[in-house]
Amino acid sequence: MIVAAARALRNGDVCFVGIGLPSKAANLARLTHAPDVVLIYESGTIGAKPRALPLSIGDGELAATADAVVSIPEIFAYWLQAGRIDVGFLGAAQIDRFANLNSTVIGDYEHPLTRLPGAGGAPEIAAQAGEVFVMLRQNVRAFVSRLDFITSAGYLDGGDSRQRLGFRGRGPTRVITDMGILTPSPGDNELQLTEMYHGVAVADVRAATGWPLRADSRIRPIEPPSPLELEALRSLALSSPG
Amino acid sequence: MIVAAARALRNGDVCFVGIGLPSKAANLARLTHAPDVVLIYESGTIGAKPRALPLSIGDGELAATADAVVSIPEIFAYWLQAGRIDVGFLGAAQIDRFANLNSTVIGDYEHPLTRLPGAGGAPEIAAQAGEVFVMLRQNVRAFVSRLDFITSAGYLDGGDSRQRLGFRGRGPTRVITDMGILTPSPGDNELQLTEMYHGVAVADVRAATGWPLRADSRIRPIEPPSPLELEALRSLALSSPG
Amino acid sequence: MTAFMPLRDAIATFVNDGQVLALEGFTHLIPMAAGQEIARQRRRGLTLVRMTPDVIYDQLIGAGCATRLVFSWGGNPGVGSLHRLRDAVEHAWPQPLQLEEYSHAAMAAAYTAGASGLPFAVLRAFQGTDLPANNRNIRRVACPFTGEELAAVPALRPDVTIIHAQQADRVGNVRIRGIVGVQKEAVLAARIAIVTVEEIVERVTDEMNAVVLPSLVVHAVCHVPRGAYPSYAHGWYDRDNAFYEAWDGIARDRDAFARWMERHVHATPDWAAYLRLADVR
Amino acid sequence: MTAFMPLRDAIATFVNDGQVLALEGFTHLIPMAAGQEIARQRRRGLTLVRMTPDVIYDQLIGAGCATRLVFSWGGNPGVGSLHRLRDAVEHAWPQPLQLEEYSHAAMAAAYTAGASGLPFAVLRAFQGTDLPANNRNIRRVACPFTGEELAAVPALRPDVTIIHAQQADRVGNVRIRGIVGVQKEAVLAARIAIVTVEEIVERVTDEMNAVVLPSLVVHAVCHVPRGAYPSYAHGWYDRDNAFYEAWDGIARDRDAFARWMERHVHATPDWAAYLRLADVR
Repeated sequence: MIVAAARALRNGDVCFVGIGLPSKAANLARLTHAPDVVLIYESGTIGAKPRALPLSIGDGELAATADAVVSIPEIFAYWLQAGRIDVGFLGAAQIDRFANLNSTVIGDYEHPLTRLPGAGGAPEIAAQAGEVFVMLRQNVRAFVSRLDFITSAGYLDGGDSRQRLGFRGRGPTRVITDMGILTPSPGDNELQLTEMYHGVAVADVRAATGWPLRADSRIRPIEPPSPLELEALRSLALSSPG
Repeated sequence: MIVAAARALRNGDVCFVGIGLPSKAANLARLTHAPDVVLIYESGTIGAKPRALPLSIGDGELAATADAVVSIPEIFAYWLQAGRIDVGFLGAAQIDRFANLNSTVIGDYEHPLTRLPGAGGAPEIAAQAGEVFVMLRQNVRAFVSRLDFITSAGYLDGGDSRQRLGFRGRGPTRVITDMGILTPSPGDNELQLTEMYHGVAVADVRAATGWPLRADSRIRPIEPPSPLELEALRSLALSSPG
Repeated sequence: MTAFMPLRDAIATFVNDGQVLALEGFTHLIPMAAGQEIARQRRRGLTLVRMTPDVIYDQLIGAGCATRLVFSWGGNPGVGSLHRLRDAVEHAWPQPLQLEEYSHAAMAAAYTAGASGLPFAVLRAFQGTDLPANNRNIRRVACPFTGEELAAVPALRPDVTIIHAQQADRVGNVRIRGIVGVQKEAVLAARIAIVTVEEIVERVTDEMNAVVLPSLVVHAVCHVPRGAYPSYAHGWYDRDNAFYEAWDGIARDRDAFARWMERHVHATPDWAAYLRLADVR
Repeated sequence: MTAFMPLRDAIATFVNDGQVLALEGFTHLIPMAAGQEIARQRRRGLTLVRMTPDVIYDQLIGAGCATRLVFSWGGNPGVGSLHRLRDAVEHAWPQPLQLEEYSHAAMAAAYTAGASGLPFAVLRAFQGTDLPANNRNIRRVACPFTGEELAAVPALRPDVTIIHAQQADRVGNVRIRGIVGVQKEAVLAARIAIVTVEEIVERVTDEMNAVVLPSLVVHAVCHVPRGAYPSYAHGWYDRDNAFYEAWDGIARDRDAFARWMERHVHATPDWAAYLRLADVR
């Protein structure tokens, strides 16, 4: 999952990175095929080159290795809103068939079953990054037919409904899960399964999805991690505390 | 004139200072009765304590002696607009009886007789500083009955016309000239002569004013510079290049 | 203009029941000691403002100090939920907590507007999301040149902002190093600013262009070494990740939380005593 | 992403006739060499943007490079008038110059909006003045919360912004020390940014929280020692006040100005040759 996400980054991409899986993937890319990828963390560090994986988004290692450390208002106004981000990574608690995301609440907003952390930087990353990679473990609790709350817009009701709102960014171009990769179908932008890891069957993925999942007629296999990728992953993990 | 302006500052006042006479006056105050006056130059230096008089508003001496150096957007938004300035100093090419100021153009805007430098920070200093001290040499070319252009608002048409626009600052509370000091009359806010230097007669001041100037029935004399003030002025001048 | 005083006195003097309070610090330099002192002094009815309420607000919410929360992301970073926050929202325990919810971009813009003396901030935000439907302080404004519709949020103007910094000087100028977050704007947006610091030095002006808050805008400075623990202070000490993980267990249970607060906050006279009890060095 | 090239090539590559150009630097770090190179290459029909057009724009206007000026204060600081600017406005010599006139606060806000990707900026400005009547880009917008009317100006978005800085590193990160003015915002608001520097060093990241423009937003770096002369570069050299005074005499007379430009700009191949001719050390 991390390796698949890392591979999707092009060398030189400017990435808006959150902590956890996205940070791992982006740093893996930086240590392998994309040495010139530029990592921007929402804490205000631009061009961070952490030697160990940071545990929080405001880790001192990020500031110490950055080209510049700027304020939070600047990161969101001068960088994200100004359209300087190529790729934004997002996670969420729930995703629907049009790649809309919920990280706010399960149940009713006023009387929630589960209160989630909330939006953070996500709504504007989803709107303004050139494109968005979503990283999410695939199961029926997460891949639902209807979100309780839209925290971040994917393709909304599908078709050109996103386009009509005049977003800067193209939206989620791939959803990377622990089973494979989903991408928006040409035309209506409903997610379809286009890539899978070895040993996963389409039926498995469908069983882990809360709506009748489309599958591409020619699903591509995802190559297993190369020795180089495994080594880079290990070196990142080893040098990290905890 | 410089001494009279310096005396008007209270210890602890936060002053927005332009180059030239205001900078001299504010630094004189700082070296005499108001050691805790805080000087803010629009170039972004907060708490500058120049040892020599700066020649430009962005002099290196200001940055080197400041408590903080911030950007121009911050100086105008976070400091002036936010209402953190007690006293703003302004000069101008022309002033009218309600202390409105012109530093933009003599003649018609589209076809000017004399194009002046323009607004700079003045319109917002005039609007947002707690009060404004105007410093201007008094003669009929400068003290005119009608401005060709209002660059900075004083009391507009007099009376409560300033108040009605909802300005943050009180406006010009004194106009310090080389002949004396003019202050707004209670009620209609028309300038009247309230203080004069020794050796100046009311008739002299009226002759240097382009409208029938009101004079207070009890004009106070302005004390000549004290030895301490003269010495401080000399030390500032001596240590300055040019 | 800046008063130097013990943290206890600063909270007693400036922080009152019912106020709007912002404690800022984005992962770095979180003013934990100040938050705990507010709980120790049992303030009530507070509106708590903070982009990322984490352990510091979990304690205040669980202790019943807050009735309203203005925020954009409320979790225990790298660990999971804030259980006291969730218990308040999901079960109104120990009392109901009203939410005013934004995104990071909007909170940052709202503080900037507050610092700038403007009544509102304009930004591109919230398109296609359910947030505006649940927060009537998210509105729209049209560009008078292009006609484009943008989001508008009201300026944040806390009664009191509290931050932690590495250094203050004897005049009250405050120096922040490393990740600066939204602290400058939060201070400038507030009526009163309190700064806890690791160290008080003679002068902080040695390097130009650092983030310095002039003493003009700093009402109180309190010398509180390790005042950001378990968050970190760049150049002083690291984040204690183990504490954040341990908090998950403490805060998950109402009784365990109450016992922890009693022992660590109410039974200790101040932050130094708390650090000794918690064996933080 | 950053190209390293001689100033001549950078101007030839990125600066075209008819563009909107901003050269910023508030008294400090004025990109004089770049301005002069634009005159040397005889660009035409430029819209020049700058808070404080001073000698640098007086040359470009007098040389007939500009048809429009966006500004807030146009004088020779501490000396008096810009005679070439006045001649253009008062007598349309050498050609008419259209003015779009603001205040400093509005220009700063307009650059900030440009840097932020917003179409306009909101500020409190221009109340009771004649500026809005003479600039239809000064409009009003109502706060959607309080109803208060504020000023609105369109974002500044230059085709090219040029600044001068003390240092760039080999990656293209740029470091500014001392008075920073509006340079960061002017760079971020532009489509293309060119930076002339005193020095190119290995890495500029030694101190955190300095004003650093990441190489990402820097399209070209040109090594131009003394490139801000007669303005100054903090830590490198002082302002040459005598030049500003001398300029008053040069620019006052059309022929004297034309002779000066011919000899110092057009008859010299580059900035280094100009500095030798002018005996600047």
